[in-house]
Amino acid sequence: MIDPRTYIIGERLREVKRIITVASGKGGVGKSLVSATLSLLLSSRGKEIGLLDLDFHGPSCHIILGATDIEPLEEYGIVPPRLNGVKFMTIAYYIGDEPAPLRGEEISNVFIELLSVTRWGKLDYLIIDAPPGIGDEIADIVRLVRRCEFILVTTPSKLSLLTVERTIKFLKELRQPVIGLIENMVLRESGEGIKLAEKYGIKYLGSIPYTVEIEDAIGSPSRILETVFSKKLAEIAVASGLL
Amino acid sequence: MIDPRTYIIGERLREVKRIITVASGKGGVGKSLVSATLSLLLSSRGKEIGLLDLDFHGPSCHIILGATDIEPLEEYGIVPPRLNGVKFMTIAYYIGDEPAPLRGEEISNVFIELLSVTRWGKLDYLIIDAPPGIGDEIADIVRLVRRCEFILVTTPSKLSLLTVERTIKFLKELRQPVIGLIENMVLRESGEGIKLAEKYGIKYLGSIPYTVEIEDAIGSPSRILETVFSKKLAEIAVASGLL
Amino acid sequence: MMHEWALAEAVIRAVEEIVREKSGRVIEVKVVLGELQQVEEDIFREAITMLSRNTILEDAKIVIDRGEARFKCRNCGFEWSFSSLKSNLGEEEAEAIHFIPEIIHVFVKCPKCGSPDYEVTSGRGVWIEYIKIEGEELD
Amino acid sequence: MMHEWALAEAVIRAVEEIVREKSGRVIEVKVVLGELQQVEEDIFREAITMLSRNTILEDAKIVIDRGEARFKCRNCGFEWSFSSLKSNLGEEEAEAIHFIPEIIHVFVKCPKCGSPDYEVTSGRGVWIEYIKIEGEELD
Ligand SMILES: Nc1ncnc2c1ncn2[C@@H]1O[C@H](COP(=O)(O)OP(=O)(O)O)[C@@H](O)[C@H]1O
Ligand SMILES: Nc1ncnc2c1ncn2[C@@H]1O[C@H](COP(=O)(O)OP(=O)(O)O)[C@@H](O)[C@H]1O
Ligand SMILES: [Mg+2]
Ligand SMILES: [Mg+2]
Ligand SMILES: [Mg+2]
Ligand SMILES: [Mg+2]
Ligand code: NI
Ligand code: NI
Ligand SMILES: [Zn+2]
Ligand SMILES: [Zn+2]
Repeated sequence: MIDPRTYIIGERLREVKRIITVASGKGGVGKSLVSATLSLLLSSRGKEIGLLDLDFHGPSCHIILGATDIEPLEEYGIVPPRLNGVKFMTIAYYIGDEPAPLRGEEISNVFIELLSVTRWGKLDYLIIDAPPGIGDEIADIVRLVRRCEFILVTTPSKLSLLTVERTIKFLKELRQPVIGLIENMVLRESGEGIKLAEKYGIKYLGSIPYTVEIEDAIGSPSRILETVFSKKLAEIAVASGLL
Repeated sequence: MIDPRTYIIGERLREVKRIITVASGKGGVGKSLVSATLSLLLSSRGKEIGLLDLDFHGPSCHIILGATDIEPLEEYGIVPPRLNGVKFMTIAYYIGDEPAPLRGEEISNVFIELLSVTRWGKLDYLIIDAPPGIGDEIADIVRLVRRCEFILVTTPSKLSLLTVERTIKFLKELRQPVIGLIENMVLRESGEGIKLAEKYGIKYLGSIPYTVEIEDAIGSPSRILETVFSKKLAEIAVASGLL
Repeated sequence: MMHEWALAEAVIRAVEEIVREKSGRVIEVKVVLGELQQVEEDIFREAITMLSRNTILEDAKIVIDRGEARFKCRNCGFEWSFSSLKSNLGEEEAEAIHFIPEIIHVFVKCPKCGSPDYEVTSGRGVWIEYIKIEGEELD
Repeated sequence: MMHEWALAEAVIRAVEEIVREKSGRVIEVKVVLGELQQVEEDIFREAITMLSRNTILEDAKIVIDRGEARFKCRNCGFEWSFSSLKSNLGEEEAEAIHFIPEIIHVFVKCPKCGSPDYEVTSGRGVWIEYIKIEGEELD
């Protein structure tokens, strides 16, 4: 028995210049907010962007972007709809508000299915919003996409830093390129994020302050782009060479 | 081929009066901080407590509790060491600071192995700190432990509430008892947590304020017990009938 | 439902890659369409035929078979088949499963115990059962 | 390493549960000790013997076999065996794997490509291969 799907993934991503996965290992550090906002930012500066939400248990990008009333087009595959210019793909189109209680292998299968039928077309960047975890979550992205670069997100908390450190070690073992580390939800600068980046020879991309007003902006791309969160992320995009 | 391990799990948990899983679906909402602090609190009030950290990708309870220099005893199985009175079991004893890049089925296997060889002895409560996710993460606990009760944790953010809502639906499908919902990291009362609890006929156990000083208390059980976080959680333990 | 083309394209690409280092001509390919994904056989066959032109599959015989979809509950052990519940699925639901077969877990629970924690033991998606090339069979 | 007792206890409990509804006497049980977990056969056998007293396994023959541990890389497809790398494991590492075989992923990488993303295809832990009761064989 041969699974034909993995053979077509390279072709589906052929016109995508760079593939960037926003990962952490730790949950709740702002991966989704960074992924969605970065997509909006890059798109607003003229880049052609795709955004793929890979958190099947807790998809969030559609909430952040306020994606209602859009759905993918079926045309020799699946064509992701555009939202504020961003070509956006999520499992939420198919599951709505219901839980998708998928197990490890099933999650891999959904990921393969999405990669093999989604027609992204020409993109400057495909941004992948990773779920928490460092097993299937990251190993599958590495194994199936094959040419990912990673942006890592942490908070200044020990609990986050120590998990992100495990993720960094894991990515090193897998010999994956890391663009750099973002320290998010910073209340006071502690220097811990910088230390972690230095320890592993990774670029420290900058810190984003804890931004109370972000909660009210969720669901509205235009308001998100006006937050301090977005302004700091724009500087980080420049520091990372993405803009 | 018959896997003998699952047959002994009931016996291993025979003298455990109640098994309480702290879950969410969402990451970074404070599951680990709630699990560890609740264990300390209940233990300090005279209850016999076990704490099992099930987040194999990002184990956190050993950091919160400052567990260094302890390791399990091998005695007709594995006897968890005590920390401030709490019998504490974690994969961190075995992996240290290294990443454990386990896939779905492997995670199930580690969980089964731990359940089948750990000798908890007599406990009033076994507290299980669940990882983020609503697939294997929760399904395995339900399938293997068979008599769990759940405490759910959310933050006031839409992104958390909507994921926790999926988890509630999933637990209802699995017909699992839910003790109630804790709203954590509250900056201003919004009423959203209460609304979610009411919508699903779940008890709202109370809210815990965003507590800046918690970060410096991490690693020191005695300092954790002095925080507002811990004081509010003690009230919640009473409201839940655990104290 | 035209994403059948994307699946057909995957099959052709897979055969091309797999036989790349072989010298023989491709004689026959057997593809199984898992019942769960409800792939439309006519469209799929048409797509395969069109897309095979000027490829090494041009003259190959394409055998298409249906694979029964079956499930087994991890909670109570009950086993059942897709055909026993097909009629209960709404159009939107069937469409979602057509794109991502695992979505079945969202809409269908174990008929015996109600659990969503069950395994799809067979008939999930599209598979190549074998590729016959001159003097050899790959599977 | 005395947690062999806990594993032996699991085997006995499993056999008891499985044959509960059968009427025949248990004649023979075959247990496979997966190489990866490095279960000490002497201690395990002693535990089984002691724990069998006054159970339905009291007079049963216990056959104990070793199962070879093998691995397959998900990245490059390379396959290898545990015996080829055993000597490279430190004592602490071997002990961790003894308790939780999956911990191997932390210490051992694919010998060909260095990836930690590989599968333990056989020889993980302790398995019951069959239970022979009068007139029947269960597996
Ligand atoms: N800089 C920030 N300031 C304030 N809140 C933030 C910030 N970054 C993220 N958040 C909030 O933190 C929570 C977790 O963010 P999310 O993007 O869902 O994380 P993840 O995807 O890593 O789980 C969300 O409620 C989000 O709105
Ligand atoms: N009430 C609170 N106030 C301030 N910080 C908190 C609070 N609860 C949790 N945190 C912090 O939030 C982060 C996530 O908590 P954690 O317990 O690791 O969540 P989870 O286990 O759900 O991933 C940690 O850095 C923790 O210290
Ligand atoms: Mg997210
Ligand atoms: Mg945690
Ligand atoms: Mg539709
Ligand atoms: Mg030791
Ligand atoms: Ni279709
Ligand atoms: Ni031992
Ligand atoms: Zn069932
Ligand atoms: Zn390899």
